[in-house]
Amino acid sequence: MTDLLSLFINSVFIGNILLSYFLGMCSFIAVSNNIETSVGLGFAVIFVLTITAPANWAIYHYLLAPGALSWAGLGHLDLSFLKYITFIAVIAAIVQAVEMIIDRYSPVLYSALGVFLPLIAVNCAILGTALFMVEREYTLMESIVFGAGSGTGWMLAIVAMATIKKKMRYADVPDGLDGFGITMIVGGLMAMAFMMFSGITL
Amino acid sequence: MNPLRKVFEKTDPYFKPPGQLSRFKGIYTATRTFFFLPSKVTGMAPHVRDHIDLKRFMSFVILALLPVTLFGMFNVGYQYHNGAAGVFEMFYTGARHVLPIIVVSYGVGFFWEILFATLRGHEVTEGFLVTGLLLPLTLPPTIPLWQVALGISFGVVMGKEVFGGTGRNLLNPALTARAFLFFSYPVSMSGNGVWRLPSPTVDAVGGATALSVGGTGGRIQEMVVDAGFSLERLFFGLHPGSIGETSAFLCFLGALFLMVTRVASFRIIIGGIVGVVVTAWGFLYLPGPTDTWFSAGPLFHLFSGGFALGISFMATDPVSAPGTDSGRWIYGFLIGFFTVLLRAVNPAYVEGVMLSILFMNIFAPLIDHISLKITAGRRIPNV
Amino acid sequence: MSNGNLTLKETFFRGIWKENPVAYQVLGICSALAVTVQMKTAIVMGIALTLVTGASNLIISLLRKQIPPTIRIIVELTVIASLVIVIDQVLQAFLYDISKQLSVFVGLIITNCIVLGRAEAFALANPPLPSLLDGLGNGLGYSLVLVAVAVVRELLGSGKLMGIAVVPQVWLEAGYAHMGLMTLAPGAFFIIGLLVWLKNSLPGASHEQK
Amino acid sequence: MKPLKPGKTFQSKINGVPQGQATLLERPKTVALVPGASPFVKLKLLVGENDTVSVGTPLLQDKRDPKVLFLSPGGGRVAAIRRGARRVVQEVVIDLADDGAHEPALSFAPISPKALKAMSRMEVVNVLKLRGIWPLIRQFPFMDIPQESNGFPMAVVSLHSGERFNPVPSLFLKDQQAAFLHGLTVLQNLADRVVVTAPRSAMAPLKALGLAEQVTHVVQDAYPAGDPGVILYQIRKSAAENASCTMDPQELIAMGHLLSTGNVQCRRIYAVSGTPTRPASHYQTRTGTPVSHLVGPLKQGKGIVTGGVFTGTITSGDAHMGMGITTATVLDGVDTDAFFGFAWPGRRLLSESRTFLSCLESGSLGMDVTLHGEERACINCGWCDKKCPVDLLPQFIMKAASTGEMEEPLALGLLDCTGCGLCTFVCPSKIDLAGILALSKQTCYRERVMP
Repeated sequence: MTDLLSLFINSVFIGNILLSYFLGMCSFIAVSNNIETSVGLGFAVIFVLTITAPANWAIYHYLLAPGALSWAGLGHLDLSFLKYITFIAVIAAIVQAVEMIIDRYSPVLYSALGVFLPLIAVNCAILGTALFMVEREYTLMESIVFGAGSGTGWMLAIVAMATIKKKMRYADVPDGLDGFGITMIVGGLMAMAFMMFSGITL
Repeated sequence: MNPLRKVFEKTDPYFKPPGQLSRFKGIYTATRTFFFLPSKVTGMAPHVRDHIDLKRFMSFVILALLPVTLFGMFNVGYQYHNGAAGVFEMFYTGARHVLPIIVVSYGVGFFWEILFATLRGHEVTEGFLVTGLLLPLTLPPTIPLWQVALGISFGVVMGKEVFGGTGRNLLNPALTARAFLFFSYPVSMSGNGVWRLPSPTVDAVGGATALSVGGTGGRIQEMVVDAGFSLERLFFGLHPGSIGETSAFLCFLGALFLMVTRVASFRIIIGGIVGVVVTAWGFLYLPGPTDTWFSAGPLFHLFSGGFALGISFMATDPVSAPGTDSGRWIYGFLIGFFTVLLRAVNPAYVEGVMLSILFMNIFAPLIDHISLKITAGRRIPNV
Repeated sequence: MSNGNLTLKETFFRGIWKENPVAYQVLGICSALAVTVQMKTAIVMGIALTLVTGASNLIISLLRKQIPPTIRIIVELTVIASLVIVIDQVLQAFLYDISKQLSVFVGLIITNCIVLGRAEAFALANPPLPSLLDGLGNGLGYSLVLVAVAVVRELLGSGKLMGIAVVPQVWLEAGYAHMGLMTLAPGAFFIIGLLVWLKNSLPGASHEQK
Repeated sequence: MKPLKPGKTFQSKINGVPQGQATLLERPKTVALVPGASPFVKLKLLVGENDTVSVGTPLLQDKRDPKVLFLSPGGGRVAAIRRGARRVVQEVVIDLADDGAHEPALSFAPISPKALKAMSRMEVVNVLKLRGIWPLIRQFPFMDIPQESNGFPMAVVSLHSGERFNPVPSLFLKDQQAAFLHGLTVLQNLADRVVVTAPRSAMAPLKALGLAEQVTHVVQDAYPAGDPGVILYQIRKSAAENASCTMDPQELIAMGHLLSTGNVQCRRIYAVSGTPTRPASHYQTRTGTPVSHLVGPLKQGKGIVTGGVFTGTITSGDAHMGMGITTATVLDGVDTDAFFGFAWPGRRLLSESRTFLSCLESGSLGMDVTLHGEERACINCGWCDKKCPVDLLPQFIMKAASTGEMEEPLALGLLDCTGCGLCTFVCPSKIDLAGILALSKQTCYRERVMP
C-alpha cells in the first residue's frame, strides 16, 4: 500500500511526466491559455491514462512480451518489438470507444470531456506512460496507479501553467521571448520548484 | 539651494532626449529620484495621494533586514573564532567575508537591472534593493563570489527581467537565484563544511546545522540539544547556518516590524507559523521515526533552519504571493506545511523552506484564481 | 505554407533554419528535451528522427494518391510506427548502450508532431523528391536544435563534449564547478527558452506568431 | 432609522475642514451652466453667444432625449460658450444683468404635494425633464442621466458623503425643510423605495430641524461611508436594485422648491476648504458661481479642486462651479522634489500606511495635490482592496481590464465601483486604479448601452 502511495506521489511530483520527462508538451503549450479548458483536458488525460495504462499492460503481458504467448502454446515468440504500433492502436481505439460510450450514456460528461478526447490520442504523455510502464516492469496495480499519477501530475502542471499565464497578462515579456520562449522559461521555473520533492522517502 | 540639486540640474539636459546621454536616462533618473523624490502634480482624480511610495515601501524591508544582516556578519565571525575573541574582532572578521558577497550581489544585480532598464526603456525599480540583500542572507558564508554573481544574474534575469521587472515577475527573484545555486552547485550550498568559514582554530566538521542532526537512534530533541543546538541557541542565533537565517529572534522581530507597518501581510506570516506548528505537532503524534526531524515538534521546527528568514522576508514578497486575503492564509499555511514535510520525509533537502516558498509561488496564481472565483460568486451580480 | 515556387534547395534548407520546427512551428519539443543531457544521445536521436521524417515523407508521398482521405491519419501513423520499429531494432542491435539511454524516447517519435505534421502538411500534397528533402530538412533542423541544447547542457552541466572532458583541470582546481542544474530537467527548459529568444532576436529569422 | 455596518473608510485626520455657519457672498458678475463630467451625455446648444436669457431658459438639450433640458442658472447675456476636447460644451457663461433686483426669470406652474401624488410617474418624469431637473438624477451603475422613464427600484439620497470637505447637511437644510420634503415626495413617486442617509454627527442638528425622521439609515462619519454607491452596495438585496438612482441633497431641495413655487432656486451652500485665502468655511451664493468668487484670490503654488479631493477635478479660478458640485478645495501644489523623500521619518505626512511617524500623531495633517512618488508596476500589495468600500479587488480588475477583456472585470464587480478614489490614494505604486476602473466602466457602457 505504501509502495503504491509512494509510486503515486513519485509520478505526480518527482517524475512529473511533463516537467521532468517533457511529455505532453504540445497540448500543454496549446491549451494552457484557458483555465477552464486546461482543467477539462487535465481530467480527460487522467481518465484516459487510468484506462489505457492497465489495458496496455494486459496487451503487453498477454500478447507481446517475450514468452507471453505461452498460454497459446507460442512461448518462443517475442513480439515486444510490436509494442509501439500496438500501443498506439490500443490508445486510439480506447479513446474512440470511450468517446462513444460517454456520448451514449453521459451527455454531461461528454460535453465536458468530449472535445478533448481526440486531442489526447496523439498526446505523447499517453504513449510515454505506456512505454515507461513496460520499461519499468510495473505490475497491473502499479500500472493503474502510475497511469493515474502521471495524469494527475500532468493536470497539475497544465492548470498551474494556465493560471500563471493568466497572471502573466500583466507581465511585459521582451519581444523575441514572448509566446513559446517564455512558456519554456516558466516551465523551467516550475520544474525547478517541483524538484523539491525529489529524494522524498515515504 | 541644495548643491546636489545644482549638479542634477546642470546634468539634466544631457540625459533628456535629444541629449547625448539620453540612452542612459534610466540610470540618471534612478540616481536623481533616489536623492530627490519627484512630486508630480496629479492630473486625474483623486487629487490627493498617500505619501507612501515604493521607495519607502522597499526601504522598510531593508530596515527590517538590517539587524538580521548585521547579526549575520557578527555570527559568521563568532563561528570562525568559536566565540573566543572580542566582539569587534568577531564582527570585523564576519563583515570581511560577508560584505564582499553583498557587494557582488548588489553590483552584478544592478548591472543587469540597469542593462534591461536601458534596453527596454523602463525604470530602474526599487524591488532590486531587497533582492540584492536577501540573496546573500540565504547563502552560506563560504560561497565562492563567482557563484554569487551567477546566482544573482540568474535571479534577476530569469526570475524577473524576462517578465518585465519588479511587479510582473512570478517567483521571488532572490529565491530563484538561491534555488538556481542550490541545484547547480550543491557542494557549495549544502553539506556540513559550508556553514562555517575554514578556521585554523575550529574543526570544520563541527559546522553542521541543526537540521543535519538525526538518524542515529534516540530522541531527536535530545540529539539536537546534545549537538549544541538548544532552543535558546536556535532562537537567538549563535550557531552555524546561512548568513542571515540563524537568528529566528531577529527575523521574527523584522517580521513584526513589517506587520505593524503593514508592509508585509500578517496573514502570510501567521499562516506560515500556524502551518509549521500544526504540521509539526501532527507529525509528533503520527507513527514515525523518533530520531529524525519527523518528530522534532513545533518549536524546533520554528526556530531552526531558514524558516524564520523565509516566512518573514521571502514569503511576504507581495508580488509572488497571492493577492487575495484568503489566498494569503492558505499560501502561508502551505509554506509551513511543506517546510515541515520536507524536513520530515525528504532527507535530500532538509532545508526545504526556500523550495517550499518557490513551490507555492508557482501555485499562488491558482490559489488566487480559486479564491477570486469564490469571492465573485458571493457578490450580488452587477453585470 | 505554399511550396509553389520553392526550389528543391529552399525546400531542404528552410526546415533547418528559417522555419525550424522546434523554434518556429512549436512542434516536437516533447522528446527534444529529455535526451539532451549528453550530445551523444542527442545526435543519435537527431539522426533517428531525420531518417524517420525523411522516409515517412517519402513513403507517404509515394502513396498519396492511394490513401483515402478518411483514414489517412491511421495510414500515416502505421507508416511512421513501422519506421520507428525498424529504427529501434537497428539501434538495439548496433548501439545498445545508447538505445538504453534513449529509453522510451525513440518510441515516442511516433507521436512527435514534426513527423506527422510534415506528412500532413507537405508529403500528402507533393511529389516524392521534394517530400524527401522536406522531411530530411526538417529532421536536420530538429537535430540542430537538439544538438545545440545538448552542447550547452553537457558543456555547462558536466564539463564534457561527446563524453570527453573539455574543461581544463586548472579551472576546476581554481574553484570552477559544473552547473548541476543543466543536467536536470529545468536546465533544458531554460536553454530552449533562451535559444528561442536568441533565434527570434537574430535578423532573418521569422518571428513566431503570438 | 438603521445604522449601517461600518465599512472600509479613509481614517486620517485632515486640515482645512470647513467650519461654522454659511456666510452670504455678494452677487457674482457671471454665472455659468456647467453640465458636468458625465462622459455619456451628448449635448446640443440651444442658444448662441450674446443671446439674452432668463433664469430658467433652456440652454442645452440632451441629443439622446430632446425633452431633457438644462436650464439657465442666471438671467442676462450669454457671454461665452466654452468648449473642451472634441468641442464638447463645458460651460455656458452668462453675464448677470446688472440690476440684481430685476434679473429676468421664468416662472413655472407650481405643483402642490397633493397634485403631485395624483400625477402618473410618466407625467412627473416629463415635468422634471422640461424643468431641467432630470439631468441631476443619476442612475447606477454608470451615473448616467436615466434613459428610461421606468420607475427606479430605489432612490438614494445621501445628505453627506462623509468627505470632510463637503457642506454640512444642517446648513443647507435650514429653512428649506418644506422644499426638502416636497423633493422627497417627488422621488417617492419615481422610486419604489427612497433611502435617506446621514452621518451620525449630523443627526442632532437634523433633529433640531425636525428632519431626523426622514433619515432611514445612519452611516459612519468617514469617507466614503456616505457615498450613494457605497450605501446601495450595503443595503441592496437583489441584482434588480442595481438600477437605482441617486440625487444630490441640495438639488433635491431645488427640485422641491421649483415644483412647489414654480421658481428656479438659484442659491446653493458651498463648502470652501483646504488652505484658501479666506477662512475655510461655508458660503452661500448663486449656482454656477465663478470658482474665484468662491475661494477668493489664489496664491502661487496652489491648486483648486472642485467636487471633492477624491473625486473632483482640478479647475482654474475663472471656471465656474458645476451642476451638483458644492465643494471647492484649495490645496498646495508644490512641484518641487523632496530631498531623500523616502527616508524622512514623516511626522507631518498624510498616509494611511503606518510607515510614517504621523501614524502616531493625534493632530490633523495637510493634503496636497502631488503624487509623492513615481509610477511603478503593481506589486500586488493589496492595500487597494483594504480600502475599497464596496469590497472590490481593484488590482485584479485593473490587471484583467488591461488586456481589454470585459467579462472578468464585470464578474469581479467592476460596475459596483463608486469611483471613490481610495484605491488610487493608497497605492504605493502610484497607479491610477480608480481612473482605470472608470475607463473600463465607460468601455462597458459603450459596449452595452450604445452598441
